[in-house]
Amino acid sequence: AQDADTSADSGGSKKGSVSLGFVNGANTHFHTCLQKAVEQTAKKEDAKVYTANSKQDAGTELSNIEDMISRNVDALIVQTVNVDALDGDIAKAKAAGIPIYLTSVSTDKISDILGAAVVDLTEVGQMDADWIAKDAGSKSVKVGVVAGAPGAASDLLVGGFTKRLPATAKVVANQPGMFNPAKAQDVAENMIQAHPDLDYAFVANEEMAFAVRKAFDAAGAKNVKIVSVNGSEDGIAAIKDGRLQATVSNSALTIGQTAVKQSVDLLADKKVDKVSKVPLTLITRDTVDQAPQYCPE
Amino acid sequence: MALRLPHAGLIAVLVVVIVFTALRADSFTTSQNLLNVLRQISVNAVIAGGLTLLMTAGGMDFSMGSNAAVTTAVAAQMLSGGHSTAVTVVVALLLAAVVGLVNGLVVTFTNVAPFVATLATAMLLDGVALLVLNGMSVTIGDKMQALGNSTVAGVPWLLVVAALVLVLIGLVMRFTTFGRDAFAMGGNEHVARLSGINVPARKLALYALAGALAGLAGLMLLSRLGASAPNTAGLQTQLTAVAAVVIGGTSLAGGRGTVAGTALGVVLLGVVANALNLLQVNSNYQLVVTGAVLLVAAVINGFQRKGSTP
Amino acid sequence: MALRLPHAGLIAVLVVVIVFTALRADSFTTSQNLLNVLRQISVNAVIAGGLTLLMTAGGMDFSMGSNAAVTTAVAAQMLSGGHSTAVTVVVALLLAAVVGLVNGLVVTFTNVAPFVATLATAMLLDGVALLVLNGMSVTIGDKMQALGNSTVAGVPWLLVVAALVLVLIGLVMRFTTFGRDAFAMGGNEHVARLSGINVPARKLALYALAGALAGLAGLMLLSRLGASAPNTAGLQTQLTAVAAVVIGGTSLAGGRGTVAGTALGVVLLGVVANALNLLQVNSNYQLVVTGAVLLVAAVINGFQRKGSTP
Amino acid sequence: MSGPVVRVRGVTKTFGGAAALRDVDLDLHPGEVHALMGMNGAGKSTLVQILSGVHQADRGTVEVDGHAQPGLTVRRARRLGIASVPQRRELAAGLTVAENIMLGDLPRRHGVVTWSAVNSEAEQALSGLGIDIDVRRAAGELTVAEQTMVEVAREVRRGGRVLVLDEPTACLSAEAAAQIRGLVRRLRDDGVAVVYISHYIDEVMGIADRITVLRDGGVVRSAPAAEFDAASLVRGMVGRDVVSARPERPAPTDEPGISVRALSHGRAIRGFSVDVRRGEVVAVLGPAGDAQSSLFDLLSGRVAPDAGQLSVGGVEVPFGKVSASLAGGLRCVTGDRRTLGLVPELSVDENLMLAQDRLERRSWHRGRDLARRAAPLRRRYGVVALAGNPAVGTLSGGNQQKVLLAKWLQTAPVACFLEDPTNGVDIAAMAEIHALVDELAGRGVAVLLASSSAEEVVRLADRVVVVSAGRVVAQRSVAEVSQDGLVSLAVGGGGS
Ligand SMILES: Nc1ncnc2c1ncn2[C@@H]1O[C@H](COP(=O)(O)OP(=O)(O)OP(=O)(O)O)[C@@H](O)[C@H]1O
Ligand SMILES: Nc1ncnc2c1ncn2[C@@H]1O[C@H](COP(=O)(O)OP(=O)(O)OP(=O)(O)O)[C@@H](O)[C@H]1O
Ligand SMILES: [Mg+2]
Ligand SMILES: [Mg+2]
Repeated sequence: AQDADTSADSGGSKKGSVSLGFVNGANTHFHTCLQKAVEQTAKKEDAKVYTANSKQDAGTELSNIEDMISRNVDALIVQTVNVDALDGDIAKAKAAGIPIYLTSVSTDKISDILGAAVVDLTEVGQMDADWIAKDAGSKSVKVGVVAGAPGAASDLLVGGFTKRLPATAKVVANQPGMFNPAKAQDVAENMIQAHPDLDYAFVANEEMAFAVRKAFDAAGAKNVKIVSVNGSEDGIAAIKDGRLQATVSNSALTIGQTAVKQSVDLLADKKVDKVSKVPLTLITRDTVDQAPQYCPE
Repeated sequence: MALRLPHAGLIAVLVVVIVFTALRADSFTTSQNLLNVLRQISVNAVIAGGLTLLMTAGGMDFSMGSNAAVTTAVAAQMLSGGHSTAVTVVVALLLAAVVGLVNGLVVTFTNVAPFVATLATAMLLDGVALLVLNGMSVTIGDKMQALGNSTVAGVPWLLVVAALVLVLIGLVMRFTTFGRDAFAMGGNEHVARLSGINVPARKLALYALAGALAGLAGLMLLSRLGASAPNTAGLQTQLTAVAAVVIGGTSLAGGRGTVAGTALGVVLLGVVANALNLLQVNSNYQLVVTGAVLLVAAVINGFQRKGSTP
Repeated sequence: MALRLPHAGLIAVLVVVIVFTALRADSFTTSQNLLNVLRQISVNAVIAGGLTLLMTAGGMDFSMGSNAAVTTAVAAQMLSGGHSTAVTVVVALLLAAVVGLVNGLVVTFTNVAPFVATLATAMLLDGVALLVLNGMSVTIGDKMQALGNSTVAGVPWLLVVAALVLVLIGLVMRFTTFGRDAFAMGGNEHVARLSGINVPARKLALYALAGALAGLAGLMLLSRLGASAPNTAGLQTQLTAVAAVVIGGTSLAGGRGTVAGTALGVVLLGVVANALNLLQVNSNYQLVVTGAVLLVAAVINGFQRKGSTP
Repeated sequence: MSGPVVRVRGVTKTFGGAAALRDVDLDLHPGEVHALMGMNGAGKSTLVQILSGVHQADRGTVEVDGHAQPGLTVRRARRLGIASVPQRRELAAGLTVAENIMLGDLPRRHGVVTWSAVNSEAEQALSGLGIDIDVRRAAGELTVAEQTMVEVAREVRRGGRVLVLDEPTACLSAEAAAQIRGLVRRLRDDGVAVVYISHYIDEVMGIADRITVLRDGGVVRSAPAAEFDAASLVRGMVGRDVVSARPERPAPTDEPGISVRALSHGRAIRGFSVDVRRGEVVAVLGPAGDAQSSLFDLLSGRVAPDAGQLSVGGVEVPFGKVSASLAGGLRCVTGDRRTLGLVPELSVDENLMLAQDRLERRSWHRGRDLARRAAPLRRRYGVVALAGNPAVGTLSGGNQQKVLLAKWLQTAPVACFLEDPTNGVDIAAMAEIHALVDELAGRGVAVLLASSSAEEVVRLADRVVVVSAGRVVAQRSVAEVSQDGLVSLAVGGGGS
């Protein structure tokens, strides 16, 4: 096992326990839930956890990692701001002899990292597309997309979704909502205006999806079906009362739990897989009871 | 000078954008779409309106967007915690006014430039908003639904509120001593003081008013979204409002400003965003186009001004 | 005035933060951590340094962060496209200087306030950065690795570059006519012109220099991150730099500014961010604390200044 | 005498359609002081601004050494040896006096500014003119008089064959003004062509070799100074005779007006006391500048003094509060109208009514109503604008001064403090303002006057208090002293 005594200045950590650094990417609902999950699971696993937040800035992320290195944690869990900026992070940590565990995404060079809990964003998009394909049957339908902010996460999601749609479903509008509900609402209002005959809308997260629903309802387009991503408590409630029709659950709780447990196990040289795929569940009205818990209490 | 059409640059750019979009996108000129645009800009209009008055008086509040974020968060927590809408609205507006007042106290009784002080409070308030929400989103269900989504005689309530605020501010600036004092203070604070204007009191009132209007904007935003999420409003919102105000011809140094210009600035930004959506412009180009339009409008305005005052 | 320690407020706040953190977190005072802090602030220091000179001359460039974003994007594309590092660096710096020059042209030859013009170009450039990257991230592999991560005699290269830039700007401001002209222009542009200073040429040079320094900052950032992704740098970076500069005592109205103050401002912001991490302050509180520290430093600075000039 | 250095022919300049200069000719000869005279707004400043490249003429030519200079710019004019001290005092506020003097020409070695040389050369420039100002002081702290000195020193140091001085002696003390005139004579004897603008007839008659009189933008007459006498000069400028003689005023009452006791503030004012009865005009005489503007700051309530008491109309008025000073019926008119007097962006009418409306606690503001109330003031104080109700900043300096006086003196004061009330106004307006002060005293207002012009003091004051080193050293009834006596009293007071 890794020698825990090297973490000399991890004040408060019990002798023999593991210290983890968690570098979170932003302050959204998802990130908050993820952090809670990491903290709670670490407590259960008897690991000490330090946290930092990069506030959506790649430079801050690197700084946070440097700060974690200088406090000499045993391993780092990183919810990255940006997949491609990771290389620098990983190289840094590697040079300092501190392994990195990634959440949500992975990297090509698996050997450089401790492990990863991966959400396959392409597949998330595909699952939503599949639901539309099934729901629409052979009808030709019009679909609108409210994407996130420019960047890999949104591109993968939207790419997976649009490429998987059947030929009978046509994407008539695709605009960025910047992961910002207010912006998404404006976009949705304009979209329903330009395409009053819209049948479906794909929205890159649930916070935006609620705002989009409001915009559609206000424009009298109550029967546009909205599919989204997250599976948060509010999202499940919205599925129940019919505001959203489908969502793909990528539970922040599951990701956080997996990340901590696996990190601890891997540090202890237990024989576990380095990369674990976070289970994805399509939630519709019929399957709401199968929805995994999204956020820790 | 009297013959010159004020804000000609802005109006010219606005007309070009409107004509171009109307020709390319049929849906642009539908009354529904125009109402959409107007509803979308309502929140920004209220913030920009308050800022116009404050900046005319030589002040600056860079924290209005963040103040709105705090208000949104607090109101959402109160509503979801079961408080009545009336109580929530009153508490939220009071809180926002107090935040503004604190800004005013700092600016008036210390020697800190308003921009600096309120940039610091903007950061601080962004953090407070996160704390209030505890990093999560909070939904308010059907509450305040009417304000955010209903119409009166076909006009969205939000628009009615925003228009009322702008008209009131315009009247205050034109026809009241309070408004004229703002011009005098912005033009030359020493002279204002020597002329018997109670400058500190006026400043506090102006900052508190800006705060209250930021709070109102926050409530309007909340009623539209039906939820408060982390990073709603904040500095980004503020920058849009500042852009609208300065494009509208209000001086950063104070002493000059009109609500009409601000309204035009707000409308221009709203119309451009709407046009970019309707024209299906690639999202990567949207920022470029918005920036370019702002720049062109500013330059035309600038050339026009060059003629009159050196 | 001569006896008064300049920047006493800033230094006091800085000392308090340092002592407090050192007592509470052992790792703070390790040389590794201190070097980390200094490396982290290097990029910001270069932008803030350029801005100090420009603002002293009465200018403002709100687009430096966005200019850095464009530079980062262009350099990343060039490097990943197989161009040599030398060519890339030259092209990137030239491009950034040209962008700055364009800002300068707008500000000098139209009547647009610098803040307004460069706020618009900031948006525009943020969009351009997205276009250059085509919305994706671009990695540069091992290139420029040395600048971003290596050290010389134990000191990170980034820090060396930043320190050099700041010292040079400080010397220029104190000991060259170029620097003194900046003070004169900021103090009273009319007088500067009457004194035979070629004000337009000076302005263009200053804006181009600010642009080039933004470009340098962009390259430094790229070398640290090893990749350029959408939303790297941009307005957020700019706001941090502006905060550092104004906290350091440079006047928004021009005519007053010191590089030493700016350096202190940059260090304060860096130390506070580092301290908050090491002290394990909840991330929601971090913004609150940062804002509060800025505000306190500004207020203390302000009171101090109140004594000297009314 | 050789040919002219500068030859102006047929210059016309309009601003927004209104002509500020029409078809003006002007010749400047080396070794000659050429005075420009005219009423406020006659076009003097505009003419010299065309010479120094600030404005470009719409029509006409400017020749230097026989070469036409179309599109003359400031930099070009400077290179041609045309130096200019503009009417509006402007220094770069953040810089030191030394740097302001050396600006644009900082001594360097290997491209590095040598600070010791900057200071010593600036010191030389000042001491060469007999000016005693610490060159390390920040320019922002200087009084208007000191600023003028620094600007003159700067231009003189730069040298040049043409030196333009636009109202250099406005609001300078008699001593300082004499210094400036001495300097002008020296430069003239060195062969410099000096353009000298002033509203003081005696001063111009004493110094000018040639006088050009402007009226409404056109040249009325240009001739050697010897061919003018004071009366014809005034007639040329104004178009009629102007008499400003001391009228019979009712004797001052015994009621107390202003009473200042043991006022101390910094170095400028130390244990200063004065009593002015209602209906009396008392002039404070002494080194202008510091003490004078300090008095304004203290009496207006802008700044709290270190010590002292003030009562107005027998009622104690606390220091340090503008509202208290106003409520006590004290009205203070600044000598620095640009920074402390007017809001340049606001209209003439609004500036006129700015204080009055606040005193009356009006809450509503209507343009038409404002114009109706302002109209009689404009008429009474002779405020002339090119058109309508423009921003006050666009008026000529003299007209701005009238707006400033009207703003304060209409508000039925118990007592007032006037700092250089005729600063920069023309001879006709000066007479009008003097008449207004007479009337003010006649109405029983106590007037404390701080003027740098001895002529004005003799014309207006009943009593003179001479201040030196911040305290009162002598008191005289005006009847006892002549104008020259007054000057020597002021200067001599400084020595005792
Ligand atoms: N830039 C300008 N724009 C518009 N009008 C101007 C401008 N400069 C001068 N004027 C007008 O031209 C006229 C002449 O002004 P000028 O300053 O030359 O007068 P002056 O003789 O110097 O007066 P004073 O004795 O008050 O200094 C005035 O009516 C003034 O208002
Ligand atoms: N925008 C403007 N419109 C009309 N007149 C103007 C304008 N700007 C300046 N002027 C006039 O230009 C002339 C020259 O200005 P300058 O600053 O030299 O003198 P001034 O206003 O008399 O200065 P001061 O008030 O300090 O004595 C003045 O008559 C001034 O009123
Ligand atoms: Mg003049
Ligand atoms: Mg004048």
